[in-house]
Amino acid sequence: MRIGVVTFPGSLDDRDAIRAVRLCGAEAVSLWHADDTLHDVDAVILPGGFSYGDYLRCGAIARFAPVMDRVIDAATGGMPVLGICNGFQILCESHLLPGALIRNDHRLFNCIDVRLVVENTATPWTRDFGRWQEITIALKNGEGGYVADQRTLDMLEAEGRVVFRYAGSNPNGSYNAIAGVSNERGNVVGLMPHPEHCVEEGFGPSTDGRGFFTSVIAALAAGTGLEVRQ
Amino acid sequence: MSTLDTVAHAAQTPDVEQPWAELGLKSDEYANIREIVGRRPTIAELAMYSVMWSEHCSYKSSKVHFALWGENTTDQMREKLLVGIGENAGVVDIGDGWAVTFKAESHNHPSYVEPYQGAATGVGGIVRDIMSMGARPIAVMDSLRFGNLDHPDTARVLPGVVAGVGGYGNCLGLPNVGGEVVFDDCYQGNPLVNALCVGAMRVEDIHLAKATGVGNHVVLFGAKTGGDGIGGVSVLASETFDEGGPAKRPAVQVGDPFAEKVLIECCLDLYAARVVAGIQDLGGAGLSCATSELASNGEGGMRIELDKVPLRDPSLRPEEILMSESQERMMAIVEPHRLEEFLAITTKWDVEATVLGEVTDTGRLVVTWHGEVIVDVPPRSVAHEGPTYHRPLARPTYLDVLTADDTTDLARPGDHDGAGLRHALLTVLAGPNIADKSWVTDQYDRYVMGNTAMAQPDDAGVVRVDEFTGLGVALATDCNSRFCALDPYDGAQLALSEAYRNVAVSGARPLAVTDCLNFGSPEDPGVMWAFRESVRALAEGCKFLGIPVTGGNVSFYNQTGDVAIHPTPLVGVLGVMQDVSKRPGSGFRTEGEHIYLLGATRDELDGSEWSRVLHGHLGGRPPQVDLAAEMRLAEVLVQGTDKRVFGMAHDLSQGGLAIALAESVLRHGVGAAVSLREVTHIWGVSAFAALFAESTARVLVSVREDHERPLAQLCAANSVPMAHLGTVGRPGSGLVVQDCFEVDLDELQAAHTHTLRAAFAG
Amino acid sequence: MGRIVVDVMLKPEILDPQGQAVARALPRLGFDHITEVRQGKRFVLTVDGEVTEDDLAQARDAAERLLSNPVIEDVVSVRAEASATTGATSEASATSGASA
Amino acid sequence: MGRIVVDVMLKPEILDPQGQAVARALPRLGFDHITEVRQGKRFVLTVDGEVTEDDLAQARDAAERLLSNPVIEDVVSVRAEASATTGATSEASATSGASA
Ligand SMILES: Nc1ncnc2c1ncn2[C@@H]1O[C@H](COP(=O)(O)OP(=O)(O)O)[C@@H](O)[C@H]1O
Ligand SMILES: [Mg+2]
Repeated sequence: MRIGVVTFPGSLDDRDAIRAVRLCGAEAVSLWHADDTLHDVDAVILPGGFSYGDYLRCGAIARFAPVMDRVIDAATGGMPVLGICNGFQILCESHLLPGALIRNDHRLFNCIDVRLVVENTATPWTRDFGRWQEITIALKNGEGGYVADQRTLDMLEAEGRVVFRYAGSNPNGSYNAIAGVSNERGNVVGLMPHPEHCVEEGFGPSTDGRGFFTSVIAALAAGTGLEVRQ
Repeated sequence: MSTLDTVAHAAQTPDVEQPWAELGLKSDEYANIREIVGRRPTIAELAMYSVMWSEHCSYKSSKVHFALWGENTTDQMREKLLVGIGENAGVVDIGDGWAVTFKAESHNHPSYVEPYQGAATGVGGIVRDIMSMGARPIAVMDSLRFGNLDHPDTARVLPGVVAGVGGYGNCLGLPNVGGEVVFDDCYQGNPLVNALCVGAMRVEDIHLAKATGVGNHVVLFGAKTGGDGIGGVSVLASETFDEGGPAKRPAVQVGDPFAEKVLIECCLDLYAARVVAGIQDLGGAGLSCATSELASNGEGGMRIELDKVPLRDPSLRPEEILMSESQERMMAIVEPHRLEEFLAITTKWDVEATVLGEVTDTGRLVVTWHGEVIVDVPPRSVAHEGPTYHRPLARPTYLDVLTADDTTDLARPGDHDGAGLRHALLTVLAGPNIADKSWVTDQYDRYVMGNTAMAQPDDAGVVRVDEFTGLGVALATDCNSRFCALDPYDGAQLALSEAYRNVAVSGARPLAVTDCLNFGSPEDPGVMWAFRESVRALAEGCKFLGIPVTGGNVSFYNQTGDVAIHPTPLVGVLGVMQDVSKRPGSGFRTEGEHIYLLGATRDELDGSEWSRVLHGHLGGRPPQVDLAAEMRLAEVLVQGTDKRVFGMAHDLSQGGLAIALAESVLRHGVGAAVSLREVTHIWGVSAFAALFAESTARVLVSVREDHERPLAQLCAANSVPMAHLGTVGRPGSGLVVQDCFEVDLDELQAAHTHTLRAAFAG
Repeated sequence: MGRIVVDVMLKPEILDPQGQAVARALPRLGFDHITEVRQGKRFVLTVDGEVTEDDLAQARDAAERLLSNPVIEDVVSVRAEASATTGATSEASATSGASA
Repeated sequence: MGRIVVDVMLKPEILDPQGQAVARALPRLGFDHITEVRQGKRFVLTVDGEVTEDDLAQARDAAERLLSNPVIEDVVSVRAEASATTGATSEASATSGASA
């Protein structure tokens, strides 16, 4: 099982994502932003960080990296893709996921532990969770407010594509307290909180993040999402 | 068009008036420069000497006192010291082939002028110092001091500084694992922004700032050079016969953390490829500093073509280029046969790199501008042989008055005044210096890199260095400047004690020290005396504790008019831990565990947080320094942590036992029921003193019942006194002090969290 | 050297926390006329020589594809700067006493 | 409802990492005419009724004191918006085909 983690200039949590993949039992493969191949990976993670300094808009410049053309092709073909924080922003800028992330409503960067409700367990990234299970994951960003127009929000709600919702208070003014969403097919998932910081006892607020990585490994083993192996 | 002031021209025009005074040079310093170069200096030379001989770069007022560091460093202390004072940062051996480097630096004045950029570039600068040792930076800390919380200028400065520290550090992907936020009227107009960075590397990867190897290339890489930070030297423009008048030069530097992040990764690739023979960051004094220090530390000579420097602003004049403090730049020495490989790596990271010149053995630093020589000087004279002052020292007489005005006459709640004690607890807990700092620290990423075992609000930052063994380091920075105001010697040793204790309480063995000495004007004999006392105290204290000072920073002129800040010798202690996952953490967690107070309590309330918050008082003598007790206590803490004896451990400092208990309850929302009986009985103090005295060498610990015996044995073996306090309560319960008072969790929480949020939210 | 100015604003229906914060701060400073604030971005693009129609076309395209995100933002204007030679300063003086 | 537009840019001598990042991305997208990019802020302030001289004076003052940081930024323009009633869209259509 090969899971790729893309490094853009300014990616920060790429090494953490690689560690999480490894600890959960898959082979982690480093992908470089300038690559034009995905090196035969079975799934891709776009990690957190400040790609290109988050200048202009978060994810706006990374979206045009050569590797993103391959990621977009693969995602369209059904490969599991997970965007964490900056990765989520890149997926939105690439229009692989609907909506956008804007400055937190309190306008501050915020590093806190949040509780999330897992509302959709049909994606390859969430199948090891129970539906409505509450998990604790680290959140850290300045631009984590999820926004979309009403039609999009209605569609996401109706189609069960809100994968994670903040439990308790809304930490950043996200519309409908949305923490993460999926594409229509479910293979592409993005969220603002950081599961890769929650995989080791003693380092991070919980080990609830393991479920993301064990899920995709199980999904790949079961043959889901292998349609477009590159 | 303007005339270029070349060396040849300078030789022919010895009598030209030069603006040495405006550049901050004294007449004898200027005369000295003329003597060194054997003629009048060129404008470019004058620029170099003036910045390099400034207080900030040359340590001209402090240097004479630094002999104390060396005199107080024993061979045993040197054992773990791989690189000592004098390099960009000290390096210590932490075992298993790993080395760590750490250092603190001030960015006080720039942060007052432009809080966001000032603080941001402060972080950027110290991170480059760490990078230049060959290390990967692994964490940062920030110690911040502001004026009164309610002063409008604090509302201007603090949010900007915090956003700047966070904005830069977060974007670099360095976890922020600790620091301080202190409010005191003495910092009004002179806020302090001290940043610390720690880095890790394999021992064999240590790099030094040396230009060795005649014929090796001198390569400048990173951001383009702009006019940053040279506003102050615009006086030079008038000297350059410029017709259009000086262009505008910004006095503030603006940081680009993204560029620095890329530079970090690029440097690490360069180190891994072993293509760097010497390296230096560009910080204060920019190219003047980097070229002269590299040359001076190496073969002694260098030749630079200054016109090759890539510019952001083409109107910059050569002397301005030499002084520019543009951020995110590094200078490397590269062997000719490695250059291609070097440039391939910089290209991969899209980092601009330019060969500026070469290393020579001429003993001269020669700088040319389009083929004409504009600088020709001995580099040592610029970098290391600047002026040295023996400034007058005098113990200020007001200290006698201050010492006499102790706390004995302040009204204290009696032993049976439960309401009074309760009120004192809640008031101190809500005081700006004790109050919850999460409004600040939530703006810092503490998780990035995935190696943070402990961070705010615990006592020290703990980060893993080796993922496979769990080997890691703990770091704490401290300084209670109220104690320093009362007695600079004891105050400095109390800062050292506290940082040392904070490292030990997290389970790490203290290993090395950095400092950042923030003072008023060195021209004030009272300030200079306090400075000398502080250095002596730290040097002697470190010798006693057996941990060397590996480096640091001095910031003078932190004063408004003739009123200086309190002496603020910030101390950073680094400790090492074989398995960071064993750290106990600072909060109660497990119901039924037994709570003990380790260490001796005395009736020491002078300079305390209680005297400040309830009485607005500062006077008397600081608490007794007891370094031997700190060492014995540390032994208990380190061994106990290794044996997993403790459920939690939290040190006592400002606000004493009362605040340590409240913080331990608040940490995880788990209460405690305690009695002061043993403490008051053993130490013969009142309930009030038991709660609020700030005696040192004390910690609060909790242990499971089956660990009480091992704890008692450890304490006995190390002669550390212990007193039983009570037991940990249920989750959600509050603090019960038997026969005294009770406070439920919500009320504790409200008192603790309201202060900063009310001041800065919205 | 010619300059092209591109203005981008958040769509009216998208929350603007920065504008809101400014609006909240105004009354405290004694500014009571202003009822709402929206904060957007202004890009100044420099091209070699005079601004041509071709440059403008390229700028418009860049504005749509990179400088704005159509999900949340509108490009409200792409135009050659009035006096192209001296840049920002000239624009400041061309408008009504910005530095009152 | 009247609108006042305030434009704020970084001073020309101050490093603009954002503008730089955009400038570096442009050629990759095939935009090769643009040699430099500076990114600033554009505020749209709404006032009740028509924009008066008094409103403009207040806006100028706010621009200097709150909307810009004089250490690193310049207020390059404070002006009433051309067609005040329909806001952003009208300005867009007043200029040359922003949404090309
Ligand atoms: N207060 C201090 N205590 C110990 N060493 C100091 C102190 N101040 C400066 N130093 C040391 O003196 C040397 C020169 O300091 P500095 O100029 O700040 O270094 P850099 O050039 O890397 O900024 C460094 O090795 C630094 O660690
Ligand atoms: Mg240095």
